[in-house]
Amino acid sequence: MELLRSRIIIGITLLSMVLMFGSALAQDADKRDVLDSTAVRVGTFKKPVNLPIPAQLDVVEDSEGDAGSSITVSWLPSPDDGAGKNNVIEYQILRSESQDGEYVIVGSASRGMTQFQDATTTDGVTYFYYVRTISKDGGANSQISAGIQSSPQWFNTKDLDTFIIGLIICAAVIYFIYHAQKGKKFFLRQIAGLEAVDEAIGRATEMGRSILFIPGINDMDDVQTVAGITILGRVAKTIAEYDTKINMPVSRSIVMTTARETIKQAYVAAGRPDAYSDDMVHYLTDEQFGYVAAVDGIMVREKPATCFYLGAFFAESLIMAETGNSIGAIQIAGTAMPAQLPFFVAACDYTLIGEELFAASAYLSGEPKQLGSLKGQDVGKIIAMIVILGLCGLYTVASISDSVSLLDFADKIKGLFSAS
Amino acid sequence: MGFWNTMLAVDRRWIFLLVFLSLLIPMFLGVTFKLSISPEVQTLYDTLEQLPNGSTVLMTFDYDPPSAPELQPMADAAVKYAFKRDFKLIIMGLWPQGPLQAEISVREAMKDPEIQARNLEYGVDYVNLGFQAGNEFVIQRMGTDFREAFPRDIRGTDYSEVPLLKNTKNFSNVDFVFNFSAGYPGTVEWVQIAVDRFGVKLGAGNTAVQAPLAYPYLGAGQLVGLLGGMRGGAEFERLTGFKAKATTFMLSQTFAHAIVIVFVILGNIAYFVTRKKEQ
Amino acid sequence: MRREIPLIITFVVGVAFVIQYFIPHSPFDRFEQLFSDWFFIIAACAIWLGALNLMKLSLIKIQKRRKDWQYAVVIVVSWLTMAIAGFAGGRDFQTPGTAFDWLYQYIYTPLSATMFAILAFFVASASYRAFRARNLQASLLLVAGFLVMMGRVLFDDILFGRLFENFQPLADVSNFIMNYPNMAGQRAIMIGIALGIVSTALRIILGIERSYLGGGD
Amino acid sequence: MHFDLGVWIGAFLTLGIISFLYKDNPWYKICEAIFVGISAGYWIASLFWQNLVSKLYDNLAPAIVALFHGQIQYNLLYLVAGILGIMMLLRLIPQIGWISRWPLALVVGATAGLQFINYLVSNGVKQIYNTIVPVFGPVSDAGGIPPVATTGEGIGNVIILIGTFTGLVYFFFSKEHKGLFGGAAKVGTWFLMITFGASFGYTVMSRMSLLIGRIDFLVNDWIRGTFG
Repeated sequence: MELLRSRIIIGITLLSMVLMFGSALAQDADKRDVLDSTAVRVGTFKKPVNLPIPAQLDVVEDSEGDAGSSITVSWLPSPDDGAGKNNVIEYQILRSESQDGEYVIVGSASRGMTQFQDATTTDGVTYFYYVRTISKDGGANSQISAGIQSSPQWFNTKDLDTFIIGLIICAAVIYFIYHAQKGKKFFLRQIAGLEAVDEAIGRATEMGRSILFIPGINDMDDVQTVAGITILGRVAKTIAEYDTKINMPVSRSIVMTTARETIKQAYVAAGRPDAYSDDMVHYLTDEQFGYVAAVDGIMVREKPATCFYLGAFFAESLIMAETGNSIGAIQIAGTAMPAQLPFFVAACDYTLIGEELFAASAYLSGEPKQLGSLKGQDVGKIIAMIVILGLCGLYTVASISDSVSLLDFADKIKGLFSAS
Repeated sequence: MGFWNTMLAVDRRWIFLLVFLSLLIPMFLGVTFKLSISPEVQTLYDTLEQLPNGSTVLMTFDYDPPSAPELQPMADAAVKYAFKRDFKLIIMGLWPQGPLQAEISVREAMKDPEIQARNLEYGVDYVNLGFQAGNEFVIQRMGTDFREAFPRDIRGTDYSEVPLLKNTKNFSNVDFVFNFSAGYPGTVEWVQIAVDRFGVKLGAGNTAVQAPLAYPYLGAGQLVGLLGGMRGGAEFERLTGFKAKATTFMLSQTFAHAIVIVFVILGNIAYFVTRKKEQ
Repeated sequence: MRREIPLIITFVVGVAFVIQYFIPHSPFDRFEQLFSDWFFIIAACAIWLGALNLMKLSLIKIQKRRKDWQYAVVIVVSWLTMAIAGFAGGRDFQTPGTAFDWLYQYIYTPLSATMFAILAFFVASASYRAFRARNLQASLLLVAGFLVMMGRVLFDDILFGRLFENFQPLADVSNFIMNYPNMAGQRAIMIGIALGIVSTALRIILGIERSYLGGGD
Repeated sequence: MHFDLGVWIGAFLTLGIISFLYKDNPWYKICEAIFVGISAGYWIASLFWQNLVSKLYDNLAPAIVALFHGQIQYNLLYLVAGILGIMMLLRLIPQIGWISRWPLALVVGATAGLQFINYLVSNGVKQIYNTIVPVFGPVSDAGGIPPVATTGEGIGNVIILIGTFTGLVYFFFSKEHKGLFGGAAKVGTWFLMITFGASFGYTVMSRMSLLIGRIDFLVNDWIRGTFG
């Protein structure tokens, strides 16, 4: 079975590489199409005296994969770009709605650039463009493009690669959820912070002190807050069983109502609905530092035995964790804010680092479906690791052997990860 | 070994007190030291030096009071420098409180006797356009016409009524842009629009946290120079000769860091000494 | 029904918001903006739930003369003052010179700036405790933190400034740690977070994770 | 002596908050209560004017007027937001409080969808992209990738590669950390510890800056400003 599973993982990885590579080639083919048929090619004027040699229009086309209202103008740089006394200062892009109408400047690009996106067009209107190459002595015009219209597209082809990567990870997660549901057991390693949850609640119960639960300071429009609340659901169940006190000050009203529902449900599930009270969760203020000032006050006055910080945190992380430390509470933290992790690691007893926060609710639930999804996440990691290792190796080989074709190949695959 | 045992469980309030003193005391000290100048500060200063007297300079204040300790000193020095060089100074902000910070810098500069003697006049020698909402789109609009983005200055005067702005239509009439930035919108947006699209010459002062994001632009020449955090401010103060808050603040920083470092060392010694004793 | 309809809403909306990223065509291109507006409107209604809760608890505290009830009076009075100044100010409630602005400038701002600033003390006390060579991992934390701190301030200039021009070995070491090993750790954390969020979001959209909705009644 | 009420209030509040570091006391409790009240009042007023008025009323009112003239405008969609907001408030009536789950479901669903894609792109795909560099050797600049400039950079690139790789190994959930795999995971934790130490050390300076700002206020604006 183990063998079969690893084969599936390798299979998914290989399939993803093939798909991504295929999409890169497909996109390339698309570009060639544009060049040959729909795009407009134009020539140049002769060089006037003392003026720079004008840039040559390359392609003028509707911008790819957007909501319309945009046309991309690109040109071949003037030979005077970057050197000489006629050195180019900038390129100006001019536009008109009729071929021999009045042309107005719609934007400019500094020297060395070869593309401009005019994002001020109206869909369905025909425009004509030319590029003026500016040096200190004046400007020289390219020829005028043929008429072109902008229009919105139904699929963002630029992000096809992201789409495919997302699809693969989703497929892997759903695959393992499905199998877990069918009764398949997966091995899961221990996470220290989660092993300690029950012990921490038990300690508060013994000491007759309360538990402080902080779900971060973001609203429900952050997955971290949702993760914090789902962990609260599991923690509250144990709290209800032990009949421990819980105090949960929050800084967002929607989080307040959500947390109340969650705790209430846990008390109902534990068979003690009477012990629940709405006052367990109370609102203070939306202000980050006003909130933490009040939480600090609660900590030194109530002296909770255990503090949970699970959600999205900013600078207030360390203010709370240090105050909690000074009153001798056991502190369990978890966040996906990379900037705050160091402070939690320094001041708390246990810290769930990034991904572990999201895994925590699945761990604590013990439901096979939830645990299966963690296995799916690991497939994502395998893909990331293979891609990083493989491509770094490829580049290194290419750079040592100085092989241009190998480099092109590596660039092409790397390009798949250049999501906009 | 009583000392080390005490040290291991030292009341943190002693640390608090020493940190407070280490930040406070340098504000009353006049210690000088030779500060080495980073290349990115030097190039910024050199570029300013090369501007002819009377050039038009746009300063954009994209920060708020919490970032003032890091950015205000460099803004102060820049405004003073601009006034001494007779630059025509246009002030604006993409953060609501930025232009108010600029007013502080201007007031500070006016205390300088040499600048006082110049009898600088608002509207003629300098103007504050105030804040405009819209983030990077403000810069975009300014590319066509400043007046479109700022119909009135901070005092409510029409753009066209301000003498200094008579001949200033857009970026092409500005010789240099100096950006003080604490985040978004800030240096990144100025580079991407004002530099890349409209070709302005841009120098920037950033908070220490922001500066790493701006370094790549330095390498690519999109930024002529960069002042990073208090240290950049102190270096700039040294070059312009207006030694003031950044230099003092930098000394406070060093003292405070030294206190933290000393405590960490003592804590480790205490840890090892007491552990050895236990064994 | 009370749980099914919300789960259907979550599923449909969740899928639509993933897809909108790939469809530039209207109306999908407006989804993100529209949601952000909607969310702000919902939050602006919901905040009354919180505010009423704060007032209720404070008033009960005052009425029952619980411990520290005097401070509850301060909360109620300052809340009413600020809220009334804000509502009375009309649309331009924030313009300089209004009562609301004065309260903001002279009370709100120093309070939040100072609360933010006491972090300086906590950074010092936390590093004192955490930067200790208890084991290999803690030692790495200590050494990295120590070296980066050394390179950030004037130690280079004070130690070497009089001897050499522009010689900053401590700053160089600090920058190397920031740019390479630190970067490596950050990347691993960030990629992990991306996968964690993708999988959690998927569990939410599929309705596997539903405890935030509360009970079945 | 020059008396400025605003500065004196600022000093009173600043010192009150700092006094908490010594121990909890009535001065701090007053400052805390003022802070909670003032900021909660600030938010309720701002959200009212900036969200309910500027976002809801300003978008919806013209659309409703237009509706009476027989036009259907896109902004009519804001009506749904208004209804969802009211549903949220129905929580105040316990019997029908459950209806607030609808707006909640919408918020959580949209958040899940948006963050799914945003994190996948900016945290996932982009970070992978940035990690892919040649580890060493001279590179012709043909492909547009930056060549390895110095030995330091080359060593650095190897470090980034190893660190990112082993860091990911550490985050593996479904494989026990033992043997070669466990060794890699251990190296991963070393990198995480260096990261935490370095970011911590890096941040000390900006936190000190904030306190310098407050001390500067006390010394220069308050004491020097008042007593000359």
